[in-house]
Amino acid sequence: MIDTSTPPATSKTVETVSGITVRLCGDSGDGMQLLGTQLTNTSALAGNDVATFPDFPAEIRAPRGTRAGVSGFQVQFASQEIFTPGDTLDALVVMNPAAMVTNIGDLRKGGILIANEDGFNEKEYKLAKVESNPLDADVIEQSYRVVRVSMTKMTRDAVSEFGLSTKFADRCKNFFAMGLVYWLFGRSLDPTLRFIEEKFSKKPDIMNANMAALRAGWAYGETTEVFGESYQVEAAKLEPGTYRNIMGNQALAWGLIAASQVSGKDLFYGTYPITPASDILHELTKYKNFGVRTFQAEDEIAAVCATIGAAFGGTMAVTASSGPGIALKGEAMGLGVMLELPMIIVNVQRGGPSTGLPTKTEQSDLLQAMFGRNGEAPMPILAPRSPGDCFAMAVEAWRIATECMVPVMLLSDGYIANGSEPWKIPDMKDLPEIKCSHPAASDSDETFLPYGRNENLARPWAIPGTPELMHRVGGLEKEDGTGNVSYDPDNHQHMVDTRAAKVAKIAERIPEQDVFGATSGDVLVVSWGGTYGACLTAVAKCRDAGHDVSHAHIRYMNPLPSNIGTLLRSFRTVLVPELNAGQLRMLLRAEYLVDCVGINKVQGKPFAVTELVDAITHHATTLRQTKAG
Amino acid sequence: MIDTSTPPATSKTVETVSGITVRLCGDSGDGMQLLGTQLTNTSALAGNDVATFPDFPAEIRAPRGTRAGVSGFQVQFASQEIFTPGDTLDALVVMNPAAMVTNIGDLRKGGILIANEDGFNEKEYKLAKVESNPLDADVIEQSYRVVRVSMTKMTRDAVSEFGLSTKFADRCKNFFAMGLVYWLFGRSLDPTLRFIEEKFSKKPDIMNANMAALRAGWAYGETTEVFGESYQVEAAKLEPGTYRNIMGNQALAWGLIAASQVSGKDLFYGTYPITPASDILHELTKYKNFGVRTFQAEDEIAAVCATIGAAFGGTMAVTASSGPGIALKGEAMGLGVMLELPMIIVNVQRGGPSTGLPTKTEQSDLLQAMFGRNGEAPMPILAPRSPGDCFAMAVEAWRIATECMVPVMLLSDGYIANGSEPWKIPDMKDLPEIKCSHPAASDSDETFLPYGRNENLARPWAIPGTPELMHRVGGLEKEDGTGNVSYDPDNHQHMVDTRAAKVAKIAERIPEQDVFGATSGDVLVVSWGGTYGACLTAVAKCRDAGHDVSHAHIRYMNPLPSNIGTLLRSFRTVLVPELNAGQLRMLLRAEYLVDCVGINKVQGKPFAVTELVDAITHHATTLRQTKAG
Amino acid sequence: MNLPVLKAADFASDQDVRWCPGCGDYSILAQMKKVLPELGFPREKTVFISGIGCSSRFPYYMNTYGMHSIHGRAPTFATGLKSTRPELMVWVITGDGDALSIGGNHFIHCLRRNLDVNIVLFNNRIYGLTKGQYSPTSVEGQITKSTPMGAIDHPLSPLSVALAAEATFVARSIDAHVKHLGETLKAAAAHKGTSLVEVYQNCNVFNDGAMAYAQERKQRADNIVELEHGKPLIFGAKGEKGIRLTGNHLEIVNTEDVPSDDLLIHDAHDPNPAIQMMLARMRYPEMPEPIGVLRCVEGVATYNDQINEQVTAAKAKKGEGDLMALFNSGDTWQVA
Amino acid sequence: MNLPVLKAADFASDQDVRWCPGCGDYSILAQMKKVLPELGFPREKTVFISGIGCSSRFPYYMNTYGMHSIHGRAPTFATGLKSTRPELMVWVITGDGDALSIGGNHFIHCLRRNLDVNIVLFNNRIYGLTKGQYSPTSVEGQITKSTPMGAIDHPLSPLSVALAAEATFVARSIDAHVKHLGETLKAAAAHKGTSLVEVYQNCNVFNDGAMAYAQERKQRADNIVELEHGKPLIFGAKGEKGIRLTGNHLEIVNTEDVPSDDLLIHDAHDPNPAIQMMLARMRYPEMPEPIGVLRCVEGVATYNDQINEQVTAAKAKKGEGDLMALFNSGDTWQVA
Ligand SMILES: Cc1ncc(C[n+]2csc(CCOP(=O)(O)OP(=O)(O)O)c2C)c(N)n1
Ligand SMILES: Cc1ncc(C[n+]2csc(CCOP(=O)(O)OP(=O)(O)O)c2C)c(N)n1
Ligand code: SF4
Ligand code: SF4
Ligand SMILES: [Mg+2]
Ligand SMILES: [Mg+2]
Repeated sequence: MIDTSTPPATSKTVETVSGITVRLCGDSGDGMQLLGTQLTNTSALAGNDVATFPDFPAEIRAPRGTRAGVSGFQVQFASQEIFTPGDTLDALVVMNPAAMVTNIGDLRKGGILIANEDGFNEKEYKLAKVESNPLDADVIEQSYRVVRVSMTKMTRDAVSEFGLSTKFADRCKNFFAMGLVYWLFGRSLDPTLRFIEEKFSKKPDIMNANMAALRAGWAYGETTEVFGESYQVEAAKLEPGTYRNIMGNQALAWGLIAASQVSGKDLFYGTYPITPASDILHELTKYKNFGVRTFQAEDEIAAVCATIGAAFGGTMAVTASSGPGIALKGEAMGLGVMLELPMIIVNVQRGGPSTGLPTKTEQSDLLQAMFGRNGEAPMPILAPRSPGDCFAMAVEAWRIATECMVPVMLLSDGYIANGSEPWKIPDMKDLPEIKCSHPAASDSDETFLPYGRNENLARPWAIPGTPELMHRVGGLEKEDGTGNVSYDPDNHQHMVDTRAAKVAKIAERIPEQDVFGATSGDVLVVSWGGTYGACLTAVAKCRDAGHDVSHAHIRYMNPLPSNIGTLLRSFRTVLVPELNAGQLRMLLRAEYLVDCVGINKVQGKPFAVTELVDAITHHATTLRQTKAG
Repeated sequence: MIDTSTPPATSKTVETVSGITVRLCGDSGDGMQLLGTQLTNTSALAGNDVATFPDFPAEIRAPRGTRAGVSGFQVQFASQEIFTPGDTLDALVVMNPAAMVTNIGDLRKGGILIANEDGFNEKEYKLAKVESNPLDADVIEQSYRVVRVSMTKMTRDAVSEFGLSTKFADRCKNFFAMGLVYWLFGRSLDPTLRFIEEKFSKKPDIMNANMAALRAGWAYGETTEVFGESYQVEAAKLEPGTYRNIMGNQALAWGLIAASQVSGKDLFYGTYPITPASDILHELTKYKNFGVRTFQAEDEIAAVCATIGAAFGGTMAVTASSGPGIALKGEAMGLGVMLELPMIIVNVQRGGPSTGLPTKTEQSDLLQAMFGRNGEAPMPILAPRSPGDCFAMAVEAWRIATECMVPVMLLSDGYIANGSEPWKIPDMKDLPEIKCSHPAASDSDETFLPYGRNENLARPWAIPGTPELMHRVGGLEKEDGTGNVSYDPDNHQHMVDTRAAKVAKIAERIPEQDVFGATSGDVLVVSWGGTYGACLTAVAKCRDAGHDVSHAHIRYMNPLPSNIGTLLRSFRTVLVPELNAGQLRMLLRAEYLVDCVGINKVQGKPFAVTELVDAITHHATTLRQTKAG
Repeated sequence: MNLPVLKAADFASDQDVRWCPGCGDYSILAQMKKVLPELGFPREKTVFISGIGCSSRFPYYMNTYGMHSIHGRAPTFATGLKSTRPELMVWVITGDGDALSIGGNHFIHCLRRNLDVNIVLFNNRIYGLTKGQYSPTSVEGQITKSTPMGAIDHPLSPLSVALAAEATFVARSIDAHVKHLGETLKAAAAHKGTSLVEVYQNCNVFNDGAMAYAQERKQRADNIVELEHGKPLIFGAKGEKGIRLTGNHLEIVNTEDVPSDDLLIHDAHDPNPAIQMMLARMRYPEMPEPIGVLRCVEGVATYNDQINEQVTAAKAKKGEGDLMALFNSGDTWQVA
Repeated sequence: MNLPVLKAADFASDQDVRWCPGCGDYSILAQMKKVLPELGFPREKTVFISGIGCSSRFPYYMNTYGMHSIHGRAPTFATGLKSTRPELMVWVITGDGDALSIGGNHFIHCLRRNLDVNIVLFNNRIYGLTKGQYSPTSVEGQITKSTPMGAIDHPLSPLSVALAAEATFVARSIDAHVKHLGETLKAAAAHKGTSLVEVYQNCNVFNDGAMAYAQERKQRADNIVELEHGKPLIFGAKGEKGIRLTGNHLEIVNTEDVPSDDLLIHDAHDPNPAIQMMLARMRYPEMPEPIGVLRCVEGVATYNDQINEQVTAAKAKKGEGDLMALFNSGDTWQVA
């Protein structure tokens, strides 16, 4: 842990603002993701609340200089609690024309546009498919505070003493840009200097050059007359505790490890790489000393089946994928339901259908999670609402899986998986207790019933190696109690009912749905998954504007919390914003017969707060008019 | 075609009845399925309406003599139109104790129980897990007309002259039983004699023995004093035309061939064997001279992908499976949606989840058909309502697939797949016209747009081999018009909307929902798939009993016919009987916000008419009381 | 510790066996029940995992732990189980369709990983459970329900494919040769790494006699050659025929005509699979088909050992994982 | 008919090529565009089908018909297409993960069926598109994003697996050896039956130089041996080394020390794959790795020919199918 550092003193005026949204864009090779991550960490360390949105091309190295090759990273840091990376930008940094033309639309009127002037030349215009220098357009000068900086040249100068080739010298220019941004927003250089030191410790020339570039960028801000003032964002008043910045996939991985530790189980993670789930594998495989075994299978089917095999053996077993891979797991998930073994299936959703938009976010796999299996095969489904919440929901998934002996589906999405936020480090003793018990041979005198049930309708988790409890499981319908294969009609009905009841009963073991705002009134906004931040912020804004709007964000998708029906019926209008064509809406309508209205967007992008504010306001206003009229 | 034959004259009294339900049960090796099929055909040839329900063990040869090894075949034949194989039995033929104890429950009070006495001995009691001869129980004698026949012995006598070994002689006893049944119900021996002649033409001894056994059975009925009278069922008044008996899977296969012929296309059928879909493969592969190519793939994924490959090449392409195999096809079906190519995916549903009850029927894959893919991947879904209707719906599926350039799902089930009914042979010119056209290079001067659209929102089916129309398709989101890969947010929204609209628009190209009974009133029964017969019969009975009940049987599951909403809202109660936990009900509730009530049964068995009558009556009566009160 | 001495009957579960009378599966079941007690391994540490097919009902009949999984995937369940519970003895039971059609990929990957499990592949050259369609081992031209004009796929040899995947133990036996079968199963159990045993199994209902040449007492002497490590390849009722390696191929010779030194001496332990691959390709009627252990190479690392060794190594190097230390690693800050 | 003479540029589609600068895929694309015009086959009858991976973007860049399908399944789409449209020339483009990991089973089954398509397997021994996890061809111990302590799976050789599946055409080439690559692609196109061409392809981002021993001008003479049918196996910068078959294995000899007759003469047409299998198993650094055509056996029936011949035969025997006759076959009756 380090102290919240203070930036080097500036001699210019400092204006204090409550929050800043900035986007850094350049070519995929320009290191924008690194830059964004550093700015995020530094801001978090300064005590700001932060939220991020990385957005990069589908290609590994998309063609240089083209629009398709632009990589961007947006971060909002603020002195109050925030829940989204922001809609419109206060500042935009662009390294080349392609980055500028594809992003300028999001810069607010009067916002700061910082451009690497050296990246604007004929060759680049051609690559970006623009006729001439877009910076020169009158409308640009008139709408924004344009700052042209000769970054490449100044970086070369700054690093000349280290004798790097031009190619390597030019690679330092992202640190120059970073230094300038740091100056502008009063960020400390220390965390990034330390980062550079660690990362390049084996290449001292490059280390020194990057440090010099960073400092040069800062110095440029301090020196040049272009900037009259810099901005400062004070620390946010977050709940007391120790914080760190965390990404969604990382939090999910850590949550799994934490669950394995509190339940006294080793963790088996069987998976097949797929965007945007692969980083969970990359993260988990680092922690073999926690008893984590990762298995990169030959395909998704092998991955989920190995997971079932490990669960049969008594291990905490998890598999993960994204939409197309989850589709392949459907048959085996049905077996998991039949075997009544605990395990977790993670879906980090991406744009669909088919291969779709693999690097973009979407919430369109909820119905697949509910129904993507043959026969009546119900499964509990949880959905984290933010990067940090992935931790909590991973633990929760394992709690439910073991308490009820059932495979649990965890629905994350690309937006929260790759996004990050400050995360209050939990105390181990605050984590829920997860008791896993396995019957022993001597537990009872009676014949062992592998499909006997407890009050949760859970069967015993008897594992190979236990004398006398030998039994066989399988995908054919089984007789309740004995677990023998049974074609008996009444037993089948009973088992279908029991598997459904077991999942339905979970509603008793999860919290009631909480609401932001009043629990009855004009408008209820019901959301789930990664849209939490945007919906909450939008509802808050609408409430500030005097509308009677509340917000319920569901994290337990199946079964739904037991008070949802009452809640829905307590509002005159229920709005369901989703990044799909209306999947939760359909479930709510079917279950509660409430005429929920969808706000739907399927563009591979998260909601902008303003979009939601507009939609909610529209409905709230219409209602008020109806009431008045 | 043959004339409706008359049975050999009997000298006993003949009572005319309107219909008979009989079940033949014995050991799997006893040839009950053959016997049932013969009785069905003979009855159909006699002009009766017939409906059948074969029910056999999951094992290839289940252990002899055990309850699990019992194989049964139920047939109802009647002089009026019937839609189910009947609920309770008028007659039950049992070859051994296991068959008796597992089936006696369905015999109506006073019904005829014919038992092969020679199959009742100590060894068989043990195998059947009964203490003593179940025929001897008082309750049996009191409840039924028990006829004990020494079938094995009499068969041996009848065939002795042909010098068969005892083993082969005993195999003839099912024909003896058949002869007796034929006598009892006034059936002609001719069709079965002819069948024996053809089937055993190469083994004259066996042929003669079987014929002798059949005749001996008939003679026994005529001679023995046990039977005072025989029964006769007159020809039913069906629509005029030429009829044949047809099984569901056979009708489906023939429908596919017919569709391929009327659309001028060869048929490619890519599949992997699975119960109860395999018989479609077995049937189709016989018709290579119709240009049918069957491909038994290495798995279901290969099967559906080969189907997509064939569709890309311009062939009529079809794949089929049952639940677990359909689960495996989910990912590729999503690609099919993205490629917008015409093809048919058949699911012959069986008991689930997982391997479930592979030889039993169920309707539990409707939601899988709707949502078992990642992302927003809508697909039209059709469901035949009876064995013969499989023909019509197969043709219909291909019509919609080609008109709208979309993969179509056809949901059959084990009950109609293996069931049979008289089928009026259609005239080729009554089949819908299906025009498949492929653009040619010269069609237009403009650049070819592989994702350009017509009024159905269908794109052109340009096929490899066509000069100048070269284009690439794939699973990444594509730009409308050009079909190029596109990550553009607005285009993605547009394409998701377009794919949905294309399916929704199909509602314009399908008939409105028809109703049996009034189009508004107290109770509407809404059903789909193989429950048609039971639901229709039950509604008819309730109407006869004076209840205000109507019936709408849906064959177009997605999109639903455009008048469904109005219809649902025109009744005070909507009942949805399904062999699942309420899948159509959920779709209707979500779409129309009508509080549909489910009548659900998940027992691997079809509905009994009485069950439905009871449930409907209950609701109708409650309603009347409410109205009155 | 003195383990109780078990008998074959102790390995029988309480479930009725439901194969067709006369099916070759019975004999394999009987041998398994006979062999397991001889291994002296605790029943409760023994697990049978199968896919789907007639053969795959096997686990239900064994009084051990068992899983009747889904079609083609048995090796993958075994991978998860054995990787996390390496002390268990895991058997994979599969059929020719299960292992080579839908499950072909898992089969290869299990072998290349050298997961320490024993795969018993019941090869009846047909799909039994689904009532008689051809399988990847059906012969060309075979008439089945799905190939009324004859199968047109060239058949796969499970042994060849296994060897190409660098399998460390590859063997073949026959349902009817009960003694040989028992010995082969024992050898498979003794091997560390994936053991593949292909068993010719008669499906008397849908493919009766397809391998009669190898099963029937009268014919088999001429049509199969029994491999024994270190012994020359000799067959025929009176040992009158032998196999010789000539250049790049194997040929049948008359043992009277050639010196016994000239005969091919079977080397199951040779890490170079060249000859073993030639043996795997010997097919009736041109050549006798080999039974016995084609290849048994010890000392190759197993997947389960290695995955667990990495955990041990990581713990040794970094110490047991400490959650709070992990959470607090890197940059953190305090809010008061 | 006089076909217009096409040039490489005619085979370029209008899409921007989006591989990383320096990726080996560019060179394979260039060779394909160069070779296709030489085949003189109509563009519109040429189809490229790929799975998913960096390599699988290939079809977008060819101005022919194309399908970028789903991961691992390309051969199955090709099966449906080629079985129904045998007159098309179908190329399957795949990667090491696509073909051997998720797609391993389809790969084998395509080969065993001898479907007349050409499979080009871009082997960079890594998952490129998903950013650097190990693949089934990654070497043991390889450190990747998913194997920080080293890969523990034993790698698969696509050539061995193909030969075990009785492939009729098996070859290998290298992205950087443009001429050799072009020739090999041409040979593949000329073969009737499934042609497999493995191409060593450098992924300069995630596995740079993994096959430098075979790609780099300086090293390659010692590390690869170029196979030519009927020619002895000689390699080394000055042809100073050769390969000899001794008993059951191949060994490196000094060409000066042994008579050239003793060297192994490559026989790509030998239906017996024994030696070809030995060649496929030669691995760096112990042995030079073979490039060129390991096996090319003509005259084996193809799946597409046979499936279509059965249709022709059925029509010849039963006449063109008559629907009304079919409907009216068997027992029917009349209702008036
Ligand atoms: C996903 C899936 N596809 C298909 C089936 C149907 N099926 C069950 S077993 C089987 C093949 C059986 O053949 P084999 O593996 O040779 O076993 P055998 O019955 O001959 O012992 C098939 C196709 C299934 N159960 N699941
Ligand atoms: C069903 C499914 N699983 C996983 C993925 C993710 N994925 C795409 S390509 C790929 C592997 C690529 O490796 P390779 O085939 O070697 O191709 P390369 O990129 O190296 O050319 C994976 C795992 C996917 N698209 N679909
Ligand atoms: S069908 Fe064949 S393999 Fe299956 S149980 Fe019967 S005889 Fe055995
Ligand atoms: S990631 Fe590797 S294989 Fe993929 S395009 Fe880049 S260099 Fe080529
Ligand atoms: Mg088999
Ligand atoms: Mg690769």
